[in-house]
Amino acid sequence: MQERAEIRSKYWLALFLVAAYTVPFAVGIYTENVFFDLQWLADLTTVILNGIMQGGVYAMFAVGLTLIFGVMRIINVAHGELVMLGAYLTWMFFFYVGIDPLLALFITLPIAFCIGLLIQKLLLNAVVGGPELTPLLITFGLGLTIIHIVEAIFTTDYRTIPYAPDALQLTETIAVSKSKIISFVMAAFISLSVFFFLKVHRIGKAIRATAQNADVAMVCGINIFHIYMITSGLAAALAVAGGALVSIQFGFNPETGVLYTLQAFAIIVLGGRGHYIGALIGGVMLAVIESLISFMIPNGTAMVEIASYGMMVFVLLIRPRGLMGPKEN
Amino acid sequence: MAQNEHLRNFGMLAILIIVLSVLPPNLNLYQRSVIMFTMMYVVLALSWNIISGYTGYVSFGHVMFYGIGSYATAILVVDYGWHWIPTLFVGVLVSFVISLCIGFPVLRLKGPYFAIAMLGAAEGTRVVATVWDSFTHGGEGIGLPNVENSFETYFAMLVVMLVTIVVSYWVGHSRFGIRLNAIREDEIAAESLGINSTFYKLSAFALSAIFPAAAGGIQAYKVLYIDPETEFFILVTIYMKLFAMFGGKGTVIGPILGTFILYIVQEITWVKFPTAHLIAFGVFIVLVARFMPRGLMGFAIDKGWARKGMVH
Amino acid sequence: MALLELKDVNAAYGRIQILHDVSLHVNKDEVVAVIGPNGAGKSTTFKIIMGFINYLGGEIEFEGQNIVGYRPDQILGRGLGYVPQGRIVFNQMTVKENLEMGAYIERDQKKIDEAMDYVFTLFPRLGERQKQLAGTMSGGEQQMLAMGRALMTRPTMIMLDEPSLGLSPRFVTEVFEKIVSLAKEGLTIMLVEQNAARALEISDRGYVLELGRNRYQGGGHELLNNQEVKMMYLGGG
Amino acid sequence: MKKSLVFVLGFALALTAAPFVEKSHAMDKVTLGIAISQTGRYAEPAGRMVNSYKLYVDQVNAGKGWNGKKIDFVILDDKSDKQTSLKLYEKLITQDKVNLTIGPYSSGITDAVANVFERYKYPTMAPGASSGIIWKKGRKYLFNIISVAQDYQKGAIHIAKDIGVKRIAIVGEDSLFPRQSAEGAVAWAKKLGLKVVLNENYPRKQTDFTALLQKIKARRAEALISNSYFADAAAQIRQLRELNINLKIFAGTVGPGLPKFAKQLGDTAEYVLGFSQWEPKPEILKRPGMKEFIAAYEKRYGVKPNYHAGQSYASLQIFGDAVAKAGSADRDKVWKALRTMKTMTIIGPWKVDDTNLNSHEGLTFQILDGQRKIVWPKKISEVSYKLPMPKWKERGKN
Repeated sequence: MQERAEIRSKYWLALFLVAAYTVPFAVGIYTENVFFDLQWLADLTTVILNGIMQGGVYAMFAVGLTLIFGVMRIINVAHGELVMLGAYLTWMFFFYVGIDPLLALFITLPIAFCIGLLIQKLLLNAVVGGPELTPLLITFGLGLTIIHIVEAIFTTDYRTIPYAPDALQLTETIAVSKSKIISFVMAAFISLSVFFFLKVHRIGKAIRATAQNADVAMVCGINIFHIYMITSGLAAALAVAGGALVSIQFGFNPETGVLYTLQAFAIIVLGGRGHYIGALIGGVMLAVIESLISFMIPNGTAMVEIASYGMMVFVLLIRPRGLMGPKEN
Repeated sequence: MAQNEHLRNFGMLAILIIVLSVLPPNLNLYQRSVIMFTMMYVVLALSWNIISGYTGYVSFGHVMFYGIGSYATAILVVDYGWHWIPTLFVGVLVSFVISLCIGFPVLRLKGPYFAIAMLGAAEGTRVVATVWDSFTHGGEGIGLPNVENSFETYFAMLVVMLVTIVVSYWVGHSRFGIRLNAIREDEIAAESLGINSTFYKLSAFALSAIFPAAAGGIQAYKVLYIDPETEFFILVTIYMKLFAMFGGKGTVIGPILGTFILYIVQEITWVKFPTAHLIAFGVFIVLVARFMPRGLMGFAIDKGWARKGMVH
Repeated sequence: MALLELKDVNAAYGRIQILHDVSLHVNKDEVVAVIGPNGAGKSTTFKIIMGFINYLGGEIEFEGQNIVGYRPDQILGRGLGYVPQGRIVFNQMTVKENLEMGAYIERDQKKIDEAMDYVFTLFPRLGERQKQLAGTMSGGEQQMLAMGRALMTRPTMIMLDEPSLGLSPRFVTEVFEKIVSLAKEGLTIMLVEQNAARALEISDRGYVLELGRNRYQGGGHELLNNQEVKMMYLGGG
Repeated sequence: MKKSLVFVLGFALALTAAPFVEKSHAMDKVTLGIAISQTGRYAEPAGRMVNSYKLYVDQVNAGKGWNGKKIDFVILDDKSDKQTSLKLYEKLITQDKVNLTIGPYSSGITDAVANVFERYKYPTMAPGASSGIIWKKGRKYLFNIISVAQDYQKGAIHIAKDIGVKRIAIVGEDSLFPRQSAEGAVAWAKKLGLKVVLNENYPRKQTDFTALLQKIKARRAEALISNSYFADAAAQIRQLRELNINLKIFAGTVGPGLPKFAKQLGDTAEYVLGFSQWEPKPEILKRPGMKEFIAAYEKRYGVKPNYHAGQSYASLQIFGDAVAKAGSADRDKVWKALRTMKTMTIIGPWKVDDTNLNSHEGLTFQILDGQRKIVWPKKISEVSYKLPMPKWKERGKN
């Protein structure tokens, strides 16, 4: 019985996703936004390619959120604020010290790791396993504090980092932005490094073990509070790395973090909460569908957010486990 | 609970009504506005409390119903020429129906998933309000005809607040409330005792959705200009939560007290310290959540200042 | 001197007190069984030793030193291993990774390898399935894995919580055989069992708990032959 | 127990009382009240306006004052939020009892609070609002200063027509001002016979325009009319480059006018058209008092004033003249003076029509060599525009 419901929900999810990806095309054809010529196909390819690369970056910071969730069952609402903080750190090193945004990662990531560690130690360690409202509120308050401190220092001005602004012409008609390619490669590299760390390293394995069963991890001699702190540190580092990669592509101001939090939510729900690879796939899928909607539906850019929220709510309803998440008991 | 205790509580309520009713003519416009908005947040905090305080289903998207209410009022007044009072009932009705439609699937989700789903639903509604140009005027917003309305809105909000308080009190003291509490403590156990948890959750959810709609409608008529960004502002949900939590969730007095204190502290501080106030606000949320999760009333009960029965 | 000693221990889940003045001790090289009906506080006794639940009072000493307030990893570091009830393994990890986790506090790779070899000789089936995901193994194999995992640090004493619960008869026999052979190697063992008769048979001494209080204690066979114990806990005369 | 409860309630009551202490102002001063965004999304442009206000008030107070009375300037922060702004103006008017008020920043907030000015008959200058719709609601007390949003793209579309562009795409943020600007752009395009191949809005936090720009390319648009603020305009021009999409014209509204636009984008910002109400170029615009204002502003704040600074300074100049003409700061007299008078400010002449609209004409500039050069209207142009924009590949690498 359980098994069959399980399989059925999988089919429903597949059906939902297929429908979600077909809708933009259908609406596009209906509203004459789809042209059947080579030029248009090239444009479509460009949009999808850009979407995939965008998704890589989204996925990277979503992975941080999914790690925290997996290990502690906490939803860190301040995750996006850490992304924003990462963008500002990168910007500071770029403008005041003159360090290349990518090289700056060597400095910003350790800083981020320590920030994550401290947040966990001072605020969250005591509330893991308690009522879920408490960490939600704590991280929310933390996010608000970060936003307004950054605002007090940097004002609400939008900032950008001019970095590799040119296009890479793949074919006659398909062009991809260089900064996106660099970001995507970096994001893939960082995500995969963390993935291998989790797979191979002793502490990485302990993180996975704690995620599966914290009590048993404890009797194995794992100090789960250390693990919590390391996880938070890693998640913060991923968020800040995400921020760095976002900062070389887009403008940012203290309020942009909220958007990334919501995006990361949608991604981890789609991919399956607590599932690492799921988050990576979810990130790319979400970014691609956003691009398709924006490209083919009239006034589509305004509806992009519906895609994220709609997908999030529907996936939660159809199959709370998402694409690859573990079964809930 | 003892009969005289009910009497005493209603006595306190009566005093509140009298004080709030005789005040307005002696106040200037700004003062009336401050009290009106305070009452509005009392309504919001108490409504949030009905679903999240009693059943433990923490909603991160209650601003949705507030926004629906304000849009109902604005659209009906501007595009259909209605008088503003009947529009409140339409807003309430729409909110009620939507809360049932959304609540039925979403309330199956547990804990943080419910919270996220509600957040998504609220943000989704905001986008719909932005995109559905022909009906909601999109991001341009809706301006209502200009009239002096501070007395009307004040008393309308007072009435809504009283209804909310009475309903909350009833929820807190009835079998209905006891069953909601049972669901909060252990839903599976509650079901095994024969409590139809879906029915109770859904009822609580719908109850908690209608008052914000009325409050939103009055607010729209008071502000006379609405747009999706402000009507579906996520911070409104956060205020609801914070005020209720600060006072003590799962109680009736708690959210009222929490709102009165916090809202007015905020009113004083932001004028003087615009940025510092917002930082302090964030820190304050963290501290309340971390060290005072049961709020002022919980604290008072622990200290023996207030009896448990009084607040439940 | 007793290796592990509990004196008048009181403990609670949240606000509900479960243990009332429980006292027991385990000497070195002994096998001690704790039996009793459901809700007697058997597993709770283990959990309070490992520091999982609220401590209200009493003394808990291991090797003559107080271990109250220590974290599980610190207690394990002192040489007290614990196999929780319900053969919980890390489902998404391989057999080998599970064992590696068992040796988490051991930093010396050589010692880990040795311990791994030791576990594989003890449980050859685990050796054959090193790469298999633990979640895909049978219940008995998972119990072996859980025990093997607890042995990875080569503790001086091990606590087994319901090792035979829910296993097929073949595996129940195997588990008890392993316990006996471990005891022979000089490992001190304390176990909680539903299958009280079987547990007492292999034990040097036993304790009977009821409603969170000490009820009887004595040698394994002594309890086995005690009429009252037989009546109440061993399924009739 | 009772004592403590009484204490808590007393404390709450004391707090409640705090906002209800009314202020009274000295009669020998004119109090000028404003609630404007010092925090939140509008903090940046609003901050420049605040700079100008402070400069003006200090200058007047150092001199003769308004009719010999010093100005008492009350400034509050609306957090870029409508509800807050509304409450704060109510506070300024009914609690602080200021003599005159100045409007907030942004069309949206102004539209919301204008009702209060009407109700209390407070003549109010609105240098922070440009959407014409605000004045189409029969308001009598809110005074427009600057050119309305519908005319922001007028120059750009005329230029497009001049260089032979036929297909234009119009995009903009989904809020009051950009939509008004888009409405104007559509109307001008229709008038001049250009085909609008795309007219879309995007949400205000949008940062990724890749798909939208690709869509514009797919529609074969030759010019992009972007009704945008800073962040979106910067992102769009940058992403056009990143996608190697070559258009003949890119015209922004508010964004390119900010000094940081050219500074942050470098050569990507070249050839972009933008709209400005005013530029700090006294030798071309030749408005009286301009030079002195620019010098004083630059001395005090270290940067040249932009048009936000200019128009807000002008708004106080108008108020000053009105008070002088009325002979006192009496609101009714000031209002009558404002309705009928004609005056000159640093941004140009000011006189309102029946609907309180001033017919200020803005200007269109182009960023050339990192500088904003006025290119339209012709009669005040500094240089002639360099369009169509060269292809990205052909631009000199520096």
